Amino acid sequence: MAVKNLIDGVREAMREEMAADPRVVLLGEDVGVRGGVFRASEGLFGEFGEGRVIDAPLGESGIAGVAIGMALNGLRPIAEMQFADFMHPAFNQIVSEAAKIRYRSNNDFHVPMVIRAPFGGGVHGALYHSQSVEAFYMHVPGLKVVVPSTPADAKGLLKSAIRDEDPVMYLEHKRTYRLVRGEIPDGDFTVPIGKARMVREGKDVSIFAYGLMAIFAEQAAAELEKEGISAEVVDLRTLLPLDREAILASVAKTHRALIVYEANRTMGAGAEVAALIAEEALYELDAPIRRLTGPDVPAMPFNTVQEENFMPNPEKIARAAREMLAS
Amino acid sequence: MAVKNLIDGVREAMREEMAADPRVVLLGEDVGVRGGVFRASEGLFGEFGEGRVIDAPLGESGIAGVAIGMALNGLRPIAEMQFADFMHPAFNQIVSEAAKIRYRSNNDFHVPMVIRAPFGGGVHGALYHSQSVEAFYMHVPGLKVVVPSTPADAKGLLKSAIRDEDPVMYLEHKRTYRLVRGEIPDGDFTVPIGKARMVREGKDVSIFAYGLMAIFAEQAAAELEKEGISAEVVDLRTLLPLDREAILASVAKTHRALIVYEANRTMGAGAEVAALIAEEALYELDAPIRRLTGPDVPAMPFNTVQEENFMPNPEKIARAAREMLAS
Amino acid sequence: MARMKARATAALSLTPEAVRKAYRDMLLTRTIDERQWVLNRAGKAPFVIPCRGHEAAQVGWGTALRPTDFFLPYYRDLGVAVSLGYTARQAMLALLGKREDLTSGGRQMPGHYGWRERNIITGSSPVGTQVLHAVGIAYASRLRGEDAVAATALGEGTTSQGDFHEALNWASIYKLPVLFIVENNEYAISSPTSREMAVQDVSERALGYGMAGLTVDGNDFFACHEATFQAAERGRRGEGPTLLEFKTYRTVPHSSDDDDRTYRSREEVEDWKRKDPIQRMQAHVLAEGLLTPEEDEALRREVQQEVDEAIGYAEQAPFPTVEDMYRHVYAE
Amino acid sequence: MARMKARATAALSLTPEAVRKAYRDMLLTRTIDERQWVLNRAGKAPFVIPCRGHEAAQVGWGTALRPTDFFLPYYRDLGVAVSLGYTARQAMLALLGKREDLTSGGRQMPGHYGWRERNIITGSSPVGTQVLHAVGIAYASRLRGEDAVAATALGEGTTSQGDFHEALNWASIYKLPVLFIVENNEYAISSPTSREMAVQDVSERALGYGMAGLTVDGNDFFACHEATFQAAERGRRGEGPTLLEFKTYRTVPHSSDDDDRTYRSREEVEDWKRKDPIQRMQAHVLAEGLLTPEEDEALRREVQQEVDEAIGYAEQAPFPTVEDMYRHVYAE
Ligand SMILES: Cc1ncc(C[n+]2csc(CCOP(=O)(O)OP(=O)(O)O)c2C)c(N)n1
Ligand SMILES: Cc1ncc(C[n+]2csc(CCOP(=O)(O)OP(=O)(O)O)c2C)c(N)n1
Ligand SMILES: [Mg+2]
Ligand SMILES: [Mg+2]
Repeated sequence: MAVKNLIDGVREAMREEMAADPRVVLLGEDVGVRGGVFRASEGLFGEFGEGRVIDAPLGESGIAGVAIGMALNGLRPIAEMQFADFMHPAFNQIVSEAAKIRYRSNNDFHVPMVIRAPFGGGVHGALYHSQSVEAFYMHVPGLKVVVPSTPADAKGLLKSAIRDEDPVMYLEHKRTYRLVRGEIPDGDFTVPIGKARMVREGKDVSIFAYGLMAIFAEQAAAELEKEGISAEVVDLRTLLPLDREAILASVAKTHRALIVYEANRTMGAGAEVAALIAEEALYELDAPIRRLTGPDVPAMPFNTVQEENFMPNPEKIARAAREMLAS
Repeated sequence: MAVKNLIDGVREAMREEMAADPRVVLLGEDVGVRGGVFRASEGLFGEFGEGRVIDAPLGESGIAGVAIGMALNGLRPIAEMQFADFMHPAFNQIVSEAAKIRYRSNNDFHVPMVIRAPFGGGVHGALYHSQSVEAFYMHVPGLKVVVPSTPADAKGLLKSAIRDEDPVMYLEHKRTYRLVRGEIPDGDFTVPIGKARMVREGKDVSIFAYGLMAIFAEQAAAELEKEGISAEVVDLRTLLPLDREAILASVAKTHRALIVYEANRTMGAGAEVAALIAEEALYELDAPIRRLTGPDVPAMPFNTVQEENFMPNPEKIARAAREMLAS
Repeated sequence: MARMKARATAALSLTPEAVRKAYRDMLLTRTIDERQWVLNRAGKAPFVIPCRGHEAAQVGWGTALRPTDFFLPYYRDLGVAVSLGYTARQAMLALLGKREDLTSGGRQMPGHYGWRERNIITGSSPVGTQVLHAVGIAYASRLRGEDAVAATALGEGTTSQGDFHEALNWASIYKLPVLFIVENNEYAISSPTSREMAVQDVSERALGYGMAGLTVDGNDFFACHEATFQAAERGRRGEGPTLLEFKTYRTVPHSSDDDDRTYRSREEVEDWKRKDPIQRMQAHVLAEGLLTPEEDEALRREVQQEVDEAIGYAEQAPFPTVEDMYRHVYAE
Repeated sequence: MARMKARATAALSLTPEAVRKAYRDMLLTRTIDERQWVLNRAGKAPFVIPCRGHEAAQVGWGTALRPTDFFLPYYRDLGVAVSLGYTARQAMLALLGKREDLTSGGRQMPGHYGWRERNIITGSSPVGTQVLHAVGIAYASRLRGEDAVAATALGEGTTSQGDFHEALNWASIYKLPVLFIVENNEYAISSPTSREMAVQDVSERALGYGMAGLTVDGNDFFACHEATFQAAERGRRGEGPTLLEFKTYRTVPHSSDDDDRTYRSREEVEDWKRKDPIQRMQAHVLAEGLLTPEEDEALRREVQQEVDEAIGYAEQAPFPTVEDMYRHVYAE
């Protein structure tokens, strides 16, 4: 077991799966000789050749559509979108095609593919290199949506995604790539899609988060502990399907739900989490549900002042938890 | 005042606004000589000519992108998407461009445009002519999302949308086009964007709905009344921004919230309504929030049996309300 | 690469048996199509997307490839499906949304083909998406060292979509064996070709991709068959993709919901009806002695009976169940 | 329409004053660019998108149009902005995300131009979207009977996007006065032109649209200027859009986050550095006696000072406020 970066988990999962299964291919802009603009695929071009590590022409609909075709004909493509913000041109291929092919063909066809994309802010990426796009895809049955927050999960979840028989949106918070370090177990292992991760048990308030926000929530919980507040942190990890049992069990224990996400507030992932709790565990609640989120402005500004203000962070999370307990 | 179809309200709004303001143009597939596949623009080509009623080449990204350019240069385009299902290729132009132009230019530019699209099922349209897409756009600050459910609202809201200085997604439930009839006031009038419509006051349960579902909710309420149940029906009408005051006021009155939508359940519009209530009016609730929705399957099947089962209807709504009161 | 124009006169490779089968496929396609329309007008079928006029083009390309090749037809391609073994019964089951419909179990609108066993790839309604799938399919086959070709069809209006461009670009950069077959029927619903492109022929679009492009008489079965065959051979030899344009016409409205009198003259439609591809094929088989007039008559009766039987069967067939609706969202 | 190749030798219409101004614009562009890079390496600027090597192309097309025309540059087009009056101070304010940044109030990454007063239309990062906006803009002007041209620029890699196709198709169908200006620098980040298209020249892409296409030496200011001017005149005369390809090279990495040694040789880069457009322009102004060597020296010092001053100003300038972040989502 060695301590590694989150992006190492991504790279190792791809390398091992490609080595183990000749059907696995990677395609995207600059994934070949360049090894990806974040270097997620560094070394793969040399190892597996240009037939399997494919520098795509600049067009996301093309990348998604070609990947679907590959998946329909026996391959297991990993399609990289250079930034989640640039996935929007592929929306039709993902929503109309990848998500619906099994259903519309009554199980005659299916599309085992992964779409990987770096999302999220805090890197001076401004409006178009900071977006969180997970919410759009959570409304699309037929897809799965996964967000890792530790190096081990990055690797284990990506392996599960590659082996999955259905299309998986695998979203990597770009700020976590080299910020989040941790041990990755040696050898082959997977982390199941659909199961939340109990980051830390607590009894006063449940904090639900994912990606970078799960890391921040953990930091906030450590801070809160010093003040005598016991916060439970649940890393959702899979956003579609949500781990309903884990969410409801935690609320039944703490009776308070704080949901943290960086995306625009309205109709962000936490709206569904809140709705789920309000439907299934209303009588468990000792306080109103609270969402701590990015604001409802079109996207994250470039300048430091506003970018910092846009992002939730450990201090804001701790403050929100305190307020929930005080009320 | 004359009794008309909902689609007449759409057509009249376009005709009157085009007659009053030379900046208003209509573009889309088959909107010209054909008058639109639903005949929403019948007669406009003859009246305003091919310069202002523009048969676009077959491509939704093109239609949206060209409309944005027109709006940037002094026109007020109405871009018709033939079916909401076919708007997905325009997702990038709508989300990255239309929604963000004012913000990213710090108010130097803005895009007064309307995107009109027929959505919803119940017409044997199958997977790709039945989709509800409103939820995707509710997560996009910079846009407004409007859904009329009466002929008068169709006209008044569309006029407001055309006169709005920002991009408005104007979604027309295609089943309501000729099903829903009602009086349209004579002369020029508008209905404000952002305000819900109180369809019917009640005290036992609030039913929040929009589009065809608002019509069905009204029918359910009439049925419930016979049983002595007083249901309040609120037609949300604008989904972005939601009319928070109207929603919270209604919950404060009835203490029960039933949210009805036809879209896929997870992350549908009602998730945000539920989250709002759970955050702002939790202590008002006498029963868990309930959502009555389309199922989480990729889209509506063609065959009669499954299509009927997919759609919420007045009976299902009444049953859900009864259950909420019984519990 | 210069644009080529060609009009093959006959496909030397076709046996008399193959020509008779193609003629029968065209007849069956036409008969199904006509009867579906009647069922719609009788209120029994909610929606029909006809192929009338396209039969030569469709059966032409559907019969020119190998079972190991891949077929990505579009919603109008009943003739392609029929040429690959799709029966009248199946067409009628799909029309009525019945459980036994092999393309989708009654989930999709009629005309949305898909049949894994025959390498017919499932299609959707948003136009043009399948064109990219064909590219990925061809890539996968080549990666495995197989010589399969991926053939996809679309209307000329659909060439305006961004996906069309991205697909042709990919296929030409990677020199993949993809056939892009445009059934040019002069209209995209109401939109004439002049509102979809500023070139005369769709095949000119090939030029910007360094790709071979060919315009073919789409009402001539032999020309369509031969052009497809040759383009597939080029693809197999590693010479890259081809853009094939089959010029034809749909002699009926776009769909059962359309009224084509709003956008085109009756004279124009009548003109094209006189160029009917089936009459032309009939004249050929009779002139070449491939069928006697009596055999032709018998064949037509046989086809009619097949369609009658199919309608009866489909009308009796059960709908899918409510429980079925929840299945196959993900692997089970 | 046949593809044309042209290399204009000089724009007869340019006055000595105009040439001197263009030379100064190019120098200023280069100097801003170099200093931004230095600021980035010093840790003072989070992100730089350079234009080095593109100055002739950019100032060439930026100066060839009228103030009433519309400009839709892309992120690399500092030279276009400078030629339209964008100052070093503005560039540095944007670089550091300061409130006074006129393009976005510090909201966008540097290089995202937009200036209503000068008809520079706000741009975004997703490549190719602006190409469609240009079409709509040209349509609107023509509908009002105005003779404005809309000129938009993009990289050669961006021609692979679906939006590029849809835009060229629209513009050619409606014969709109749009100039599609491709600054072909041989790479889309790491992707060489051969991985973006199967044709030699981007201008060949015009053929599929029945559009005029022209390949120009993008390091020759005069050729770029003249080609743009002529294409704009064609557009104004109602002869439709033009696809212009300016062949050039970026002599530095794609952005401050890129490492171009992973995908191209140092020899190739050095070769292109020898074709530097600014040295070429300098040689011209000296040879033609438009400036003496002393005047040239003085001009360079002046430009350096301007950039020094700009950096000092921008560093002192305030950031936007937190409250500002919530503004301008909708009309207020
Ligand atoms: C993305 C998308 N936009 C719009 C439609 C609606 N639509 C269905 S068929 C059609 C016209 C297609 O014309 P063409 O490609 O020429 O094929 P044809 O129907 O003439 O065979 C349109 C606009 C659609 N199905 N998909
Ligand atoms: C839609 C989209 N996809 C991907 C990117 C990431 N990206 C930024 S620049 C670039 C390469 C563009 O190359 P080209 O068009 O040749 O322009 P150049 O940068 O060479 O001037 C890419 C892939 C993007 N900005 N937008
Ligand atoms: Mg057509
Ligand atoms: Mg380039």
